[in-house]
Amino acid sequence: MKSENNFGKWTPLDRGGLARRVAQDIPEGWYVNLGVGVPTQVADHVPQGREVVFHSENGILGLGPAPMADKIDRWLVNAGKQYVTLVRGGSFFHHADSFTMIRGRHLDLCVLGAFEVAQNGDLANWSTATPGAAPAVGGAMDLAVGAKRLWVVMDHTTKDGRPKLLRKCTYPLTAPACVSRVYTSLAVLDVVPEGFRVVEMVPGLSFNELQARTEAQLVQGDANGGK
Amino acid sequence: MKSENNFGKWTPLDRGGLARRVAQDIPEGWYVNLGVGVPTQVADHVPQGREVVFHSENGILGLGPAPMADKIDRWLVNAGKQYVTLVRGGSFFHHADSFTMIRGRHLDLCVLGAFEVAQNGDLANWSTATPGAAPAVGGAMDLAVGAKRLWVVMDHTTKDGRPKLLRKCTYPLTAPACVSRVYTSLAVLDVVPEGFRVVEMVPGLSFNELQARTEAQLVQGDANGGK
Amino acid sequence: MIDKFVHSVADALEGIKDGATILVGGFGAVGQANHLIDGLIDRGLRDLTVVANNAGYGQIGLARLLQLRRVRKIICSFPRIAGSTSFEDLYRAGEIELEVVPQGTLAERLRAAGAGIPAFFTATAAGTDLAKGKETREINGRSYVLENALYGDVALVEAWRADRWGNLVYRESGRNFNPVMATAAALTIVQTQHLAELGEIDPETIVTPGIFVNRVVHIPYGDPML
Amino acid sequence: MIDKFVHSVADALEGIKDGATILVGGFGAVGQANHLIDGLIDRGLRDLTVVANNAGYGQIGLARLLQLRRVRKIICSFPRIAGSTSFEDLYRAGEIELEVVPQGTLAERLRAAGAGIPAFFTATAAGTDLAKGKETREINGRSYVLENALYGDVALVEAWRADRWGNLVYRESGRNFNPVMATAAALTIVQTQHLAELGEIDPETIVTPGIFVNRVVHIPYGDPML
Repeated sequence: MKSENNFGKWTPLDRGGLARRVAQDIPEGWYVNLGVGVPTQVADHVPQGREVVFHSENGILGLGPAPMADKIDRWLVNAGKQYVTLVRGGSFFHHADSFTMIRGRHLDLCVLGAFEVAQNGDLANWSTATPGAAPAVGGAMDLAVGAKRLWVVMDHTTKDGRPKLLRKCTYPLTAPACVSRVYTSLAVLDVVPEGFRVVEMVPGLSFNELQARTEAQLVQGDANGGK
Repeated sequence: MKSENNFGKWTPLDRGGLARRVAQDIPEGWYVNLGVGVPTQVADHVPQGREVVFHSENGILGLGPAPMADKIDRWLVNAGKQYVTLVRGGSFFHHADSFTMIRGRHLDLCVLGAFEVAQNGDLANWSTATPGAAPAVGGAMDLAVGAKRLWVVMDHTTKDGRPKLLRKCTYPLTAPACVSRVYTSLAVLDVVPEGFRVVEMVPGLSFNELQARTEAQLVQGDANGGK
Repeated sequence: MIDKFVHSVADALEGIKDGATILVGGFGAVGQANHLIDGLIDRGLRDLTVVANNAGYGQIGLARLLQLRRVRKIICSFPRIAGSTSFEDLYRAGEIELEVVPQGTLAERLRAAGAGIPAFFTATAAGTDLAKGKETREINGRSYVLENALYGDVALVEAWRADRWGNLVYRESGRNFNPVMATAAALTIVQTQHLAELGEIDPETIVTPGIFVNRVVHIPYGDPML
Repeated sequence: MIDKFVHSVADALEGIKDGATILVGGFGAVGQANHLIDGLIDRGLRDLTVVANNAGYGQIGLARLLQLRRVRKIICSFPRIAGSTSFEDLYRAGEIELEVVPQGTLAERLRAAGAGIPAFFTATAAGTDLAKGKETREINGRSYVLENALYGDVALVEAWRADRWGNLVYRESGRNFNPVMATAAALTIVQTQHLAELGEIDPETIVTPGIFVNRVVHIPYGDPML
């Protein structure tokens, strides 16, 4: 989908494109936990032959792709309760051991979706604080504080155009100062002391256009025009 | 060995006799950890056909008797580093899981040796505070606080005749108020609020003779003459 | 002879009382002892506190227990119910109490109960709404929350195979909370798909040694259907 | 391709520095990675802090490392050495520092380090000399001691079988502290008796998943000889 604006034409990444972009940056040998939604799709885009080991909160290392419909194993689901497979070298363990891996900083990376990310790395992805709705946190808070690196994947703005990269989160926090990198439909940004450093933008998009869609302070990065 | 005294003749239990006496009181189905020395011998005296499951700190449930010399498995030692066997139904696990069983009150019984036991149940069995000697505690403190019941097996007095059942321990404590029952070479005694209640004495021994060899306060129990 | 097998779900649940705290294993629909949960319903138990990762699925097991208003309070990480509005309805009507606990903290609080650790510090939830009212402490420059052990009166566990000593193995992602909960309750009750002779399960591969298990009932129900 | 196998003990120990804290698995003579310990000696390392249940046996491995005065401090539950006076001699001469930790607290402090728990309460040692100087707290009427996580720079682990991802199984009582220490160090190094192809070890029976392992060296030495 092409988006128009006052300065030119550019194409935001769709969900598959976003997942593919993240997958590129995961090196061989990393142990990675993927949140539900777009993060889960990242596994499908790791280049063939690159060994990355995927972890699931419910006691699995070595998650493989979804099975064919006639090969479903009803005892094998991921944290999103979808049917999955186990790769050669995978293992099963119980929940306390699974969160030992998470909380004990053994995962190289966790990739999560988010409602909001603040420029100090604060993450809000578990509650919109809707009155009357039951809160539900799952493993998000453990993953946010536990993984060696936390990357967020999300649209750059909400569906109605409000920024999701903020000076300060408005929703309840999942964890303070935990995000190291954000992949949005428009850009790749690192959390640095000055704000979000722009590592990469979709072709045709300018720094100023990106800033216009971002409440947080952006700083220009080396990879995209230098400072 | 018969011991003489001013009132009559009686025979203290030897090590084997003590181990046999303790074994009688362990019901089927209990999970039991045995300390080094006489406690270890208790396992050999459980009546045939009575299933008692023995635990070892180094990650074993279902310890069996010592192997024949030509059947030794060098990978299978107990907490005293002696070669043992594993019974049908036994299992192996790591040290943190092993002490989950201990600390988490899953053992029905622990049987330990002791230097001293005080009448409030204080146990001293890990250190004689000898100047210059390196302290060594092993699993004693964990066992003392963790097992559902702690029984002590020991001679009634030291080799030079000093009492080991005291009003207050003189050696460093293993744990306060942890012992529930003591099996000595002369008697079986329960820890009760008033002192040690005498449950049983070796034949021919009188309550007064026992008290004469005991610093702690004894109280007569139902099983041996009543109050 | 030690024999922890009982002949029926009713025998397995003997002695459980109204008001009990029940730990229920399972993650999603996998590894949840639904027959034992149905047994709680048949036993007429009320006023229960349930500890589980989720608040049930569909119209069976835990979801049904909730619908029948047998649960006073649920402690879980993710209470949403797929294909059923029973939890949300009760919650909005103020008819059920909810304690939301991060999934890893839930697992660790249960593990702590089993391991004789009354309380521990964790970074999880520090600086968030879920730490409100809890003791916090800075350790080596990082903020931690003090969490308490979570004990059960009863644990309902689903195993793949069990022997008469209560030694258990699980199947794939059916393991999840089951071995942890087995350690954390005063009375641990197992429904197992398969039976094993004593000694048949390799001692190196036993996941839950029998010391943690009180009763086992054989329920060869097949695969989870949700 | 992930391949954690290295070709020699020297390669396995690459990068370890003087002053490091080394976690050494094993209980008695069983399950202790003696070839890796010998490698520490060959590497000339000094000023080490060693965490192990015992202070070594006979004249090999850990006992020899001590005799050669490479160890500044030992943290263990039971430092006595059978058939060797090296530890006692050093201790009496004030040439080694000793921290005695109850065996279960040692295991739990290591487990805490691996699990991201900086500190926990335990009843073990409460009211004894080993609690002196430590924070204590009454919880539900019982006295507890606050214990800190015990982290290693390096863990030396002995396994029975390993694959190229570092998935491990152990043999009988050789398991002991090894799986716990594997989780608690920044660099976990394994000596294994046997090799397995990836996928050859049943995923239900893996004790240490490869995530905890950095390097594996194949040392088919046979049975422990003490």
